[in-house]
Amino acid sequence: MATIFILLILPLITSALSAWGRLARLRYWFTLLAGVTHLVASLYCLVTGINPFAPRSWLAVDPLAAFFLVILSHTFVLVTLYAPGFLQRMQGEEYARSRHWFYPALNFYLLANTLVLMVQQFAMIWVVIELTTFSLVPLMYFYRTKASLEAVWKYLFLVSLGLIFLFVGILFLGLAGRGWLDPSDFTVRNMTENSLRLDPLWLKASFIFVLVGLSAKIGLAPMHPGDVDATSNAPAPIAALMAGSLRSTAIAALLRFYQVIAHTEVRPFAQRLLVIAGLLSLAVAAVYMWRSRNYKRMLAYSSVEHLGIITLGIGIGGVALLGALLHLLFNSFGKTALFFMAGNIHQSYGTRKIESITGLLRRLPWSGFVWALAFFYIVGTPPFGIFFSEVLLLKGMIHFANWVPLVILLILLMTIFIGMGRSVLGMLQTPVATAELVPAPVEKFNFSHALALYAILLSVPLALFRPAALFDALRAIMTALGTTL
Amino acid sequence: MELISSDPFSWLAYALFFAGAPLLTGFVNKLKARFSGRFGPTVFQPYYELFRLARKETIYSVHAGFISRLAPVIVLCTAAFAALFLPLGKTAAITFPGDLILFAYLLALGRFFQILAALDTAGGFEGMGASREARFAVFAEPIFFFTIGSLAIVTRSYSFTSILVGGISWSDPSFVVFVSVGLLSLFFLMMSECSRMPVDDPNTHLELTMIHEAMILDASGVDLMLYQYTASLKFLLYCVLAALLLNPFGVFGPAIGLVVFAMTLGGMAAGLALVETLMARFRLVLVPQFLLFATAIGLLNVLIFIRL
Amino acid sequence: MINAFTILFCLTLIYLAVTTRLSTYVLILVLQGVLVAGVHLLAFFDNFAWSHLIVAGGVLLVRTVLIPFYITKIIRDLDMGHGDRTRRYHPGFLIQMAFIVIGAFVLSHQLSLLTPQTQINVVPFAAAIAGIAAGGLLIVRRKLLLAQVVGFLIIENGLFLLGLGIQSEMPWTIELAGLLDLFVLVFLMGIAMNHLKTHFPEGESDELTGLRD
Amino acid sequence: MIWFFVISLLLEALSFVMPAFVRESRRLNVAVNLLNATALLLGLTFSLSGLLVYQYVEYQIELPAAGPVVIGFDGLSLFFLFTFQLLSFAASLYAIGYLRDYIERGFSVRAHLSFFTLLIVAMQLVAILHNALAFLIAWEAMAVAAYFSIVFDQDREDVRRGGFWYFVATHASALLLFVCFLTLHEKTGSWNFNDFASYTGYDTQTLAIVLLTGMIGFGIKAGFMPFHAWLPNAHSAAPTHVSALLSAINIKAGIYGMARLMMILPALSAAYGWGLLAVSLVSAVLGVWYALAQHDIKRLLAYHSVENIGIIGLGLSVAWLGRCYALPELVVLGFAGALLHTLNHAIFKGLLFFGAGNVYQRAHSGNVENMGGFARVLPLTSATFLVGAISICGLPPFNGFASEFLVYKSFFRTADLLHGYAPLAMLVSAVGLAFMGGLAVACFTKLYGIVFLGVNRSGIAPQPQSEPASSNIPLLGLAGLCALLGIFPQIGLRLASPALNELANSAQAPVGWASPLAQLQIVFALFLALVAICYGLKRWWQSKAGVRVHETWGCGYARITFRMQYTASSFAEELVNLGRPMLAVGMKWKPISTILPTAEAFHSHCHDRMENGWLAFHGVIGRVLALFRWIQSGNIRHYVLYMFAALFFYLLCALVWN
Repeated sequence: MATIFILLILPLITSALSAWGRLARLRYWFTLLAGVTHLVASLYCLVTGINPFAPRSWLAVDPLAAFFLVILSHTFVLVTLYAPGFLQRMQGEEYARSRHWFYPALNFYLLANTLVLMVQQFAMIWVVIELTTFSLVPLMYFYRTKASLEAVWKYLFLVSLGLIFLFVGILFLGLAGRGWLDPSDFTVRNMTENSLRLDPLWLKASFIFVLVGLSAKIGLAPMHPGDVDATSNAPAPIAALMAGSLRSTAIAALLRFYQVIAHTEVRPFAQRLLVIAGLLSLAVAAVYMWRSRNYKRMLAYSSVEHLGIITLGIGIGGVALLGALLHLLFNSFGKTALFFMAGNIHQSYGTRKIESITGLLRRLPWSGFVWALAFFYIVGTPPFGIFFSEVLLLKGMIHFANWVPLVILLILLMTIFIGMGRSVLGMLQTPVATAELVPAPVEKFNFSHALALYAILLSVPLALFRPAALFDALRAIMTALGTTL
Repeated sequence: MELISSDPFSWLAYALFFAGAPLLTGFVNKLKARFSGRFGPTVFQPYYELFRLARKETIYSVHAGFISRLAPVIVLCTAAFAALFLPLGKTAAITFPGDLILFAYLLALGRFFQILAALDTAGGFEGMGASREARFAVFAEPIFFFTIGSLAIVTRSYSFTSILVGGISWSDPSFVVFVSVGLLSLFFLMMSECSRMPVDDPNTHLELTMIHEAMILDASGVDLMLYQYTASLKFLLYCVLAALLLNPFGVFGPAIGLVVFAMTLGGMAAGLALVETLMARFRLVLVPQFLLFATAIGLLNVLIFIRL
Repeated sequence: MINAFTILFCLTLIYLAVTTRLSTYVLILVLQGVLVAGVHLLAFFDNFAWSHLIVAGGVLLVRTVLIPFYITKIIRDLDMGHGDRTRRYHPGFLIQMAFIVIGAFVLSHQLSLLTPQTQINVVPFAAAIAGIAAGGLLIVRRKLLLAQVVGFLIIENGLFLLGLGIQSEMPWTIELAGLLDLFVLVFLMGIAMNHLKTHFPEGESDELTGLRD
Repeated sequence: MIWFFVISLLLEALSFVMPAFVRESRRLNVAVNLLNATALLLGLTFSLSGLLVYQYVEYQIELPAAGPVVIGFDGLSLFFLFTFQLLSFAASLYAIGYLRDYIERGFSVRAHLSFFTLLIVAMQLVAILHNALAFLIAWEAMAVAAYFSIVFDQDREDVRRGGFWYFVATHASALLLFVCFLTLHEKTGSWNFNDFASYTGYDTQTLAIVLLTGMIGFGIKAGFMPFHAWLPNAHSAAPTHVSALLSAINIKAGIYGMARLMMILPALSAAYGWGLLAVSLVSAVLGVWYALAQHDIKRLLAYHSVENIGIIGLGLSVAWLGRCYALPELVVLGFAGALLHTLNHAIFKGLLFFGAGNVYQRAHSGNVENMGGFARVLPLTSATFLVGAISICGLPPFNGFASEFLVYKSFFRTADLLHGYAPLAMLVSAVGLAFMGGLAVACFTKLYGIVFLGVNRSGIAPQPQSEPASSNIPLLGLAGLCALLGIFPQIGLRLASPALNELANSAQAPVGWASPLAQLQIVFALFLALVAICYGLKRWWQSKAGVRVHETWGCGYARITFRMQYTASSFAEELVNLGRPMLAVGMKWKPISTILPTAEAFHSHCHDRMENGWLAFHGVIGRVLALFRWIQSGNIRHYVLYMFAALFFYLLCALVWN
């Protein structure tokens, strides 16, 4: 019972409390409290694997939910820890209203995402995901500039339109179960148990609408523009939050539907769709990372790329699915680190254009070092985590001998490596063209670097020593998704 | 196959070989003079040249360093050592499988040092000679390897003695064609290596025309003597190699072997003298084509024979 | 009776293609809200339950009163009553809309033949598909931001009809939650519109092209 | 003995961390490099004793991600470990002197030194790890460490570009190796090389994939011709001690990989052997031809690495043919030639780069055109550079000749044992090798003559400066090794014999195959004795006949100036023009137009056709990707259209695919 309280009700209370003006100073501590307890609770659920809710209720914490809850709360805690450093840099008067609504929206975001992960009733998924979008609007509109307004409008409009298609998909899923399905028990468990009685044609139609609907939220091509604009114009902590946890929540929703069709004969079709969507996103990411002018947009496209890899992994199935799940976890680490450093760079240089960032290592030695380390992390250099998840992905592809996607994947990964490498390493090393009149103070090691380094280095033991707790949960998820390792 | 041959008879042959080197050059100059209607200097004129130089004082350039002092010795030793591989007696002085590779690379070492010595003097003309020598030497090695290499592959043996003494079986007529074509490309090789007429004019001192002479322009006294002697030694080396190739009986076989060997040597010298009197020097740009022609013959030769 | 209402719904869609004035858009929204609520009531007339009334009442309240009223308030504040008069009237929109409606009916008919065991009633299903496609077309064709919001709401109505068309009867709590969601969404879009007005006076989607690579 | 190696690794780990503690650059430079040197000395004793008294030793570390990680010290690994440690030892010593100059100019060496140490450690790990995943990890770590060591002088744009090219090439090779090892892992279920070797169920398709991706992956790293474009830029960008490491041993990691693949996999088809032969021949001949046309010392030496890799490739291809036709003697000969040339090349290439480094520090530019007369200023460097130059051309007394001799021998033995067109192919490759030898002689006479001999071409005679002791030791040591391994090639073979026994269990090969090398020793001894006697006689005779020093004889022309000397481009101009189709020489000069012409400038640059090919390919990718930039058009109506289009596309797929 306590876990339900921590997971659901506590974030609601803390968001209400932090909204209340008088307790302004404690606002940060409420959020941190909610985040840390949420993390502990979800780790507890992950390790023990118990489901605190009643067996037939609309909410449940199955292994899939537990794993994604850990990702959500871990990213949330990192962002909350980074937030005060960011906020006290934003002391300007025009940010007063945004600062006021920052923490309440953050807590509400935690609540909304937890709901999405735990909801079992399909019809509710659409409503709850809509909530996550609402929670993000004030956070994204932090800078109140023309660009962030445009980004918020586009994100709101496109994602809501996507969710309407999701609802159409849900209706078709209900239609597929015509005859025996009683609407009040339209839950994941019920549908998976008698998934063989579903009508394949409507199942196929429903998966198509669900994929198109959710890919606006996940950021898969060709519905990625809204998401890319939002991530690149949001402030650094929020961009990290979106890249790290929001997309994995959307992937969790997609996996819910995939869970249903995993045992039916529609599955090969769904896998082929996912492979196409994955490769398309990789291609789009390659197009825009080859000659990128703005490093935040480059990171946004890097998220599109990694989500493309994850979808590809799910589409391939088998070991690649395990690789995809691991990739989700490690991607959240990498993205938080990258966006934190992007925040530091943006705060020190004041611009997002890559060519005006020169002599990064001389001006911000620590941020530059962690920025380079995060680049090597995200590109998949060993011994960091992404390398191992990509090994599993490639192993899966070779096991199922689909050579064409493999060749395309390798070519696109190479193109992205060249594009991103040129920008990142260029930023690090190009000498300062004209020596500044007043040399900026050389940066000291501060808390944001510690956070980013922690996130990156955490992936090494996880990938190398494969802790049993995590991998048992992953195997449980795999069996739920109908793939035996 | 024991390394150093101990039969005194071959040591005598080598003594004769080293002593007689300038004689062949003198003989060729004599023939050239005769063909162009002049009486010409005595056949022993090169010997007098060498003794005169030996007594002279050696002058080194201000810029010359250790290389200029060491190079003449290395050039001489490499040529002399390479000569020891040729089977003048029953077997060569030094034989081991693969000595034809060492033969070629020893000559390359000599050339390496001679070019460096030329560059050491910081003079314009020596640099010109060095650059031309380096350019034409590049084509010399392929010709050598085509002829001797194909012989080695055909006779399945890898040292001069085993190829030249026992290897060539004269009974098979196609073999005669193979050897004679090989001889022709060796003749071209000799013209380029020993800087004879069509490639380089041995007795000119016009700055822009000479190659070998330009490299030793700054040499004097004992160094110049060593260089001159080595030039004539290399000339004899190639003629003997060609003669051994053509001589089925082995130099110290029955008496007739010696006569045939002397006759082929004379023939080669006469042929060269004839070529030198009749032809002028090629333009430098054409020399690579001339040498590539020799390589082409070698390639065709090998193709014909191996297809057989 | 349901078929009559859905046919009326398709007529409003076609009328949509003709007008460019925002006030008529709001009128169409109100009309569609009423039609949809009517269809909802009629669909479940036989097994009557209080929940249907509550849902129908909620639909009427949100779709016909709250949202249109809010949109007219936005139009009045940002004096966008004129609509985008700049564009000369072009028949292409009408032809595409007609093509969509006809296509929807043909598709729905084929689908009902293809999957007999799920007996979808053809006309509401066709109207739903037409609604969704028409909303999409409106968003793509019209430049005004508010027109795009209206297109969004038309898709929403089509969606609601789809729910009725295939008689998948959702628990009423979810229906109401959906409606609440929709209202909050429109409310947020309203707030965004005010802010947009300050930065983008024209209120046209073509001005919003700052973020491109 | 393994403790020696473990201690050396620990010491290197310590020197990796040391820059964090010691702040002051000068002391740090000496401390780190000396620590590395001592650690490598320990490592050397381990690998040398491992090679001499050979016994296969294997250790296992349990790593959940990669299964049991096997660290095996078999003949091949020990041989390459020995080569890597030897050159790293020399490079560390040399780095002390070389970096002192940079430190005085205000460069911070802290990051550079730790990456340099990481590079040394990663290379050693690559040689000894027998687990594919661990091998890949060490491979990428080597790539990252090498990248950051190259990009030391960051302010120069060509250094950054060269470093980035290197990094892209190694990443591409890593991706290919991914596929290669994963296919093997997929088939055999384990990551260890001996499981790959013992598995017999390979079907031809998997073998073809593994071989192609593996050979191309390792080929890119080794620098075979079509993939060599990154090599000259990276080696000329790096500081000398790093480019020495890169050129001497880093590319050998590719050769090690190829040899390991050949050991693991059953001989598939001879086509691979002939393919490798062709590629190696092209790499060798074109490599040296491009080197001839270069004006920068380091680029010239880098192209020579491509040439020597070609020679090693020739040896490997003969070994591969031997495996295909089940002729163990050929396998032994091929591998002996390849391994010996790997060791020899590592030694003399390192020597040449150190010499070039000393010259570079005096002339402050790599351009050969305005150098000359350095022999007087750097006597020791010029002597050792001469030894290096002679051995790289494969000329007799030094070690280059011994390995090329073995390669020739393998050619002729193949011509004997194989029939059909094999003899012709072997003869052509022997002639190719000879032709390349001639080109190498031309190239190195040009380099040595222009840089060290004659008078300085820039008019300012370089001022004599003391050569730091720490850089003399590696120079003398390596030159001594060149002589030692040249005159006594048996030593080299003795080091390679454990590897050869495993590669082809050479017990079956006829015993006499190594006998000519023994005879070479005696022949060389005789030759050196003859040279010494003649030189003594000449000096004695000259002292009697009198020696004088006077101005160079310019055929009577009195006022000879330094500008009359032959320059590098004029020396090699004719030969470079001969290679016209492959070597594009771009010339930029204004023809004299006015009657009283003012200053004129002439600039000629030989650009590498394949490098231009890769740059053009890079441009094409850019243009193709630019075609799709319209996706992010900024207009929301397009995005909605994309959504509906995607929906329509997927529905279409549903209809088509069911």
